[in-house]
Amino acid sequence: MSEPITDPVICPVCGKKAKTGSAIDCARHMFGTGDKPHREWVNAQGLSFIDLLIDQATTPGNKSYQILAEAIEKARVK
Amino acid sequence: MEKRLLTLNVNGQDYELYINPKTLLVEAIRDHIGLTGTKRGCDTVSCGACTVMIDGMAVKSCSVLAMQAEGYRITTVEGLEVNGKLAPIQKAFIDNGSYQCGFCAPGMIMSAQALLNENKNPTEWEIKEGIEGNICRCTGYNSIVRAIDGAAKGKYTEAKS
Amino acid sequence: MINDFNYLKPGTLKEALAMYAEHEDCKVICGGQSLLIVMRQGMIAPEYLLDIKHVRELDYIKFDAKDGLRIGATTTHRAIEKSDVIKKNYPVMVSMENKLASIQVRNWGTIGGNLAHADSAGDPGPVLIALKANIKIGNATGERTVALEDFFVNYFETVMDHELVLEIHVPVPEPKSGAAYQKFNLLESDMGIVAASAAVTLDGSGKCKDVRVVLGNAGSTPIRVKRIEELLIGKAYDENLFAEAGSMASVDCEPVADIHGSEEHRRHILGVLTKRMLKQAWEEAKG
Amino acid sequence: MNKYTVINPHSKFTVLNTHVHNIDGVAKVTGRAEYTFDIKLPGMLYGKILRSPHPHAKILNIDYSRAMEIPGVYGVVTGKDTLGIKQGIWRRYKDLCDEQILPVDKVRYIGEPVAAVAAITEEIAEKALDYIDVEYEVLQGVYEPLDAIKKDAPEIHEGFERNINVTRHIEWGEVEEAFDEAEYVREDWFKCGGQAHMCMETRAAVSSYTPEGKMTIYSSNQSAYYMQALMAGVLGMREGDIRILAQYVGGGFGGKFELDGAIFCSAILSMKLFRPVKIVYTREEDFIATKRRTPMFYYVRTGVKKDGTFCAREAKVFTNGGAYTGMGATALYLTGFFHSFPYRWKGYRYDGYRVYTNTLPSTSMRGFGAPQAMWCSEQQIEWIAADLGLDPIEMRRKNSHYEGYEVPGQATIASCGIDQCYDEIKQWIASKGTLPANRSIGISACGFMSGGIFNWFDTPYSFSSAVVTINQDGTVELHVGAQEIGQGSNTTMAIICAEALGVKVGDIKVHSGDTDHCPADLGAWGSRQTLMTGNAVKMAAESAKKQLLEFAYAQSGLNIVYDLDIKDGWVHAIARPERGEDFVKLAKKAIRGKDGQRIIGRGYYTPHRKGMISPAYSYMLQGVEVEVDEETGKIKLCDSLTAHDCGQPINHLGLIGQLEGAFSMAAGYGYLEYMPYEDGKLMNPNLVDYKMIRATEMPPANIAEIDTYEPEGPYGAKEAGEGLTNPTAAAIGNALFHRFGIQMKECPVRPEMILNALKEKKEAQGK
Repeated sequence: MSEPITDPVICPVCGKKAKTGSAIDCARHMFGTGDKPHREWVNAQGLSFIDLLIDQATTPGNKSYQILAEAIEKARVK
Repeated sequence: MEKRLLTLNVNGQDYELYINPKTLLVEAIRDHIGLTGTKRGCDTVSCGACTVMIDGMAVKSCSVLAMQAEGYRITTVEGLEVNGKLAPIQKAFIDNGSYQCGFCAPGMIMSAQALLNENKNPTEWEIKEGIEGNICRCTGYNSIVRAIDGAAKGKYTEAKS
Repeated sequence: MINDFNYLKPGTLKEALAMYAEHEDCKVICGGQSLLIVMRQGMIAPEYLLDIKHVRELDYIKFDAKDGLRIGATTTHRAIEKSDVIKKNYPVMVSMENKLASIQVRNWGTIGGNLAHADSAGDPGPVLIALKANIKIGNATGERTVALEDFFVNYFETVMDHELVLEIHVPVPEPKSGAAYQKFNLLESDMGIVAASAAVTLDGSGKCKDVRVVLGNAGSTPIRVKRIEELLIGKAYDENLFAEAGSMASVDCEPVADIHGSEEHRRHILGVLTKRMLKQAWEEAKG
Repeated sequence: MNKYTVINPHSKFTVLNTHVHNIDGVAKVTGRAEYTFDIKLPGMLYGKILRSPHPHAKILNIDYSRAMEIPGVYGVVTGKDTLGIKQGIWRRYKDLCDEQILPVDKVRYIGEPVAAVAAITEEIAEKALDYIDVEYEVLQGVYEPLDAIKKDAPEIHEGFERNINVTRHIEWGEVEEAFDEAEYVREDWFKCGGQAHMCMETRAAVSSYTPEGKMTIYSSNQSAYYMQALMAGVLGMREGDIRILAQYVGGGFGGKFELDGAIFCSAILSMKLFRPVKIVYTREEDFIATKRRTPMFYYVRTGVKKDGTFCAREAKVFTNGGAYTGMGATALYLTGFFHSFPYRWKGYRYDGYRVYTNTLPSTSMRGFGAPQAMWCSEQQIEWIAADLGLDPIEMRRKNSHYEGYEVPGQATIASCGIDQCYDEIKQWIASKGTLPANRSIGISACGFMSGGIFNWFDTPYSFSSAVVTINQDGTVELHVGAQEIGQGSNTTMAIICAEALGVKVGDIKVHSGDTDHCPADLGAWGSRQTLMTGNAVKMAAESAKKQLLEFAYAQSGLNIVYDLDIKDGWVHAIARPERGEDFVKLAKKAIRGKDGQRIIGRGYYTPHRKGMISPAYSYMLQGVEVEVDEETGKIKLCDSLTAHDCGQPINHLGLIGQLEGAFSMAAGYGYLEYMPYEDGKLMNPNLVDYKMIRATEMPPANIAEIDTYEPEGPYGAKEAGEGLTNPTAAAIGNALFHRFGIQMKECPVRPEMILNALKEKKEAQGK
């Protein structure tokens, strides 16, 4: 199991706290919401929201969520 | 096109109608005579919701011109009940839960009654064949088969005192 | 919606023929079980509709041990199915009729109407052709009899030239004859996706004296597979031969693909049915 | 014929838990029941709808002047006569409200309404359609989700990139870690077909708008309140000014609780013409223009240990959403959740994508995404058991839910009878002995919800409400918003009310299907009414009963330690049942004591703190015996047994009917009901080419009912009747695998597919 999170990640777009507070949960939230502001934020990180989404759906595993989670972490550090 | 006068005998009553000859029997029964118990569920003689009895035989009333039914005895679901007393097949349907939404029930009951008219002791398979022309989307048919079987065995016939 | 038409209701055959002669754009209705559907779809919109359902002269089933079976055109499917004389002499017709459609349709629909409609998926065609039936047709100027095999011309088209179906004649089966029919469908009394009928007559030694295989919904008309006749006549019971006959049937047909099966699938099933029906008819012929 | 057994039956009830005839029986078997289809109002006009022949096109112009010249034509409406509001049932999410029933500028599927005519006869209205000239600019269409997500695919709705309509993600546990623990991983792709609801009564409505600004609508629907609220939205009216009536409804099955062309167009016509307007769909219209079960593509990866312990599962799903959202968004969620059922997964991940295409919109249908989920899940589990050489029943059993299990973050299972289901099915299979060579048995497990707890409809009302009124003669009026659609809702509610009040079913008159007189209720979908409305009815009846008992106490002079109760119309002290009073006499006195006011009890129910999905879950395991003709590929169903846990059965007669009926629809989905499309056009929109189970195809549907007690349900009851649509297709698939060794990836399974699979198997063996 993952470590307990002391500094929960909040969504950089809408400020929603992810369920467990992890960046990957935040990424799930962003994909799940998928509205214009969230999509635009992802695209602004140099990623393609829609390509990540389609990759997530057409390849086994969880790669797209991980990529987005990394981007969220990176944006937090900034 | 020339409108035609015809007399239809429905449930023992003569009705005089003045109609376009293309009028289907089901339209005459529902729209002209006003007996709306008989339903319609398709346009391809597939579903059996419009089944009535013509001289005791099950026929789909959407597949017959009203003009063609002149001179026959037509029975609809409304004609089974006598003075508020339900026919055994109707009681059987209630007792076995053989309808749900009820939309197919009038046609189904007419098929069932017609089967019992000509076959007093139908086998399970004969019952199924007898109602094969009627679609029921709700019940899965087995409760209908049980009802017809029960009615055939006299379970719903009142003893004469 | 059905287009408007003028309705003609003759009381006798003579009247019917006269009325039919009088009106060119006239369609004949009997049971109407198929006709009213296509009229509702607007595919047929005649100016006159001639209703012969009540022409009682054409409602009969007669059997004579020499002449065979004669069925009037307005005889219902249900009457054929319930006829003792047909059950006894032509059992395949009863089993075919029994699965022709729902009981309601069989109660009102007629044999003449069915054949005149000339639906390639119709059940009586293949069976009656296998039984070497003839059909009597006619109009006010005269009557003629044609072999049912030659009656169907194309999808929904027959040799009739403004004529009515009057009678179906089925010869008396020779001794040691058997016939079988089966359609492939998904529901018990549904139309056939494809169908096959076989009639077999054996000689004294149990060899095939005569055989006919007729396929249903395998092309624009019922298809008689003559190669099978050449293959089997003179031969003894042999299931390998039936299989070979099945292969011939799958080749000698022209089925059309639709959502219920590809052409290849239909050919395959026709082969299987042919094989099975030959076996069944042969066994019946053995008695 | 059929065997019905109850395992662990309870006996403490008077009315409940017996065989009760449906209270609408006489009306339905005598032809008295009046459906929307039968309604005729004075001055009524008949409406017909002109539909798009194109799967994707811009509407440039509609000219109906020629139609107006036809004698008998009263009026025509187009999108321009509407407020142009994009509506949808997911009202909380504006993006998903994407459907104008009469579109203003663009059509997105063949059959979409474009204009509607009202005339003095149906025939004239139909003829007039030919005289409406519509100018289209035809656009490129796209029909399959995997094509629609491609970069160069045409855009169906503005702003929905790659045509992705909704996405859904469900996940619990550490999925990758759980896969790492697995010793065997299997991946499969599946395809699940659509299915038509095929209600015997097609969509129908009669709308009547009057000059004082009030609208009355008779409509064949599953939720009068939804219709009222949705119509208020699109017409710009207040809900209270719209009355929806639906006393008898000819079937629903998940297809009749969104707005359809019949209700919308009749209302718009009526508002324009101030005359009642009736629209009844033909069977063909019902097929091409009323939504359908959602077709799905499933990718499933499952990891297990060699001993059969389930570790992890991942599913990626694309659904063919068709042109609009409808209830499809919910189906997308539920398929993902029920794909995990009824098993425990350490790690579970689901990604669902609903994709717009230029086909008939897809939506909820009985089973609500779960039949598709089980088609994939239960077959793959069967194959895994075979791959590992394990007993498929025992493997399922050891991984199944149990009472008290928590689906991580999703649900807590308060009642679960699945373990006994395995015993029943095992026994049944054993009792069959050796089957003939052409027969095989397949099994499939599943679970289902008892109503959804989600509120995307955004209603401020309780999910269910009920009012019980006791009259001075002891008769009882029960008002519910629950919708009777044939499932027996009114009877179920009458039974619960009678049980709670201590009277007979015959004493109760049920009022439903009328928004003017019945309380709001979300209606008949998602298997919610028995539990939710049932709880509201029980609460209302208990409240009324309490008022009566208070009065009885006051006049009895009994020591307050005594408890009073009512059974069979006899109000009495429980400890001394002979001391009591007749219910009718008491009611009369109590009403006098209330200054003449009738006794009224109110009840309501909204689920709280019940997880993400549903307050309770039913469980079942089904075995189906299938005969296969290996030369033709034709299959026949020979026998079946369903072992089923719906908590406490309310009415056995109703339960049997629900389970048998669900079986027939589910079996149809497995091998008959096929909806092929070509360039966006449904190829079999009629009952000749769309095949359904008929009496001759229906096998015995035996039932072993496992009684459990669901604490959240009224008297311990939970879902029955919808869940059983889920297992059958997979059970048929498993039968084909079990004996014939073929793995069917696509449903419905048609003979040609079976033959091809048998051929492939033979070829593979030959190598």
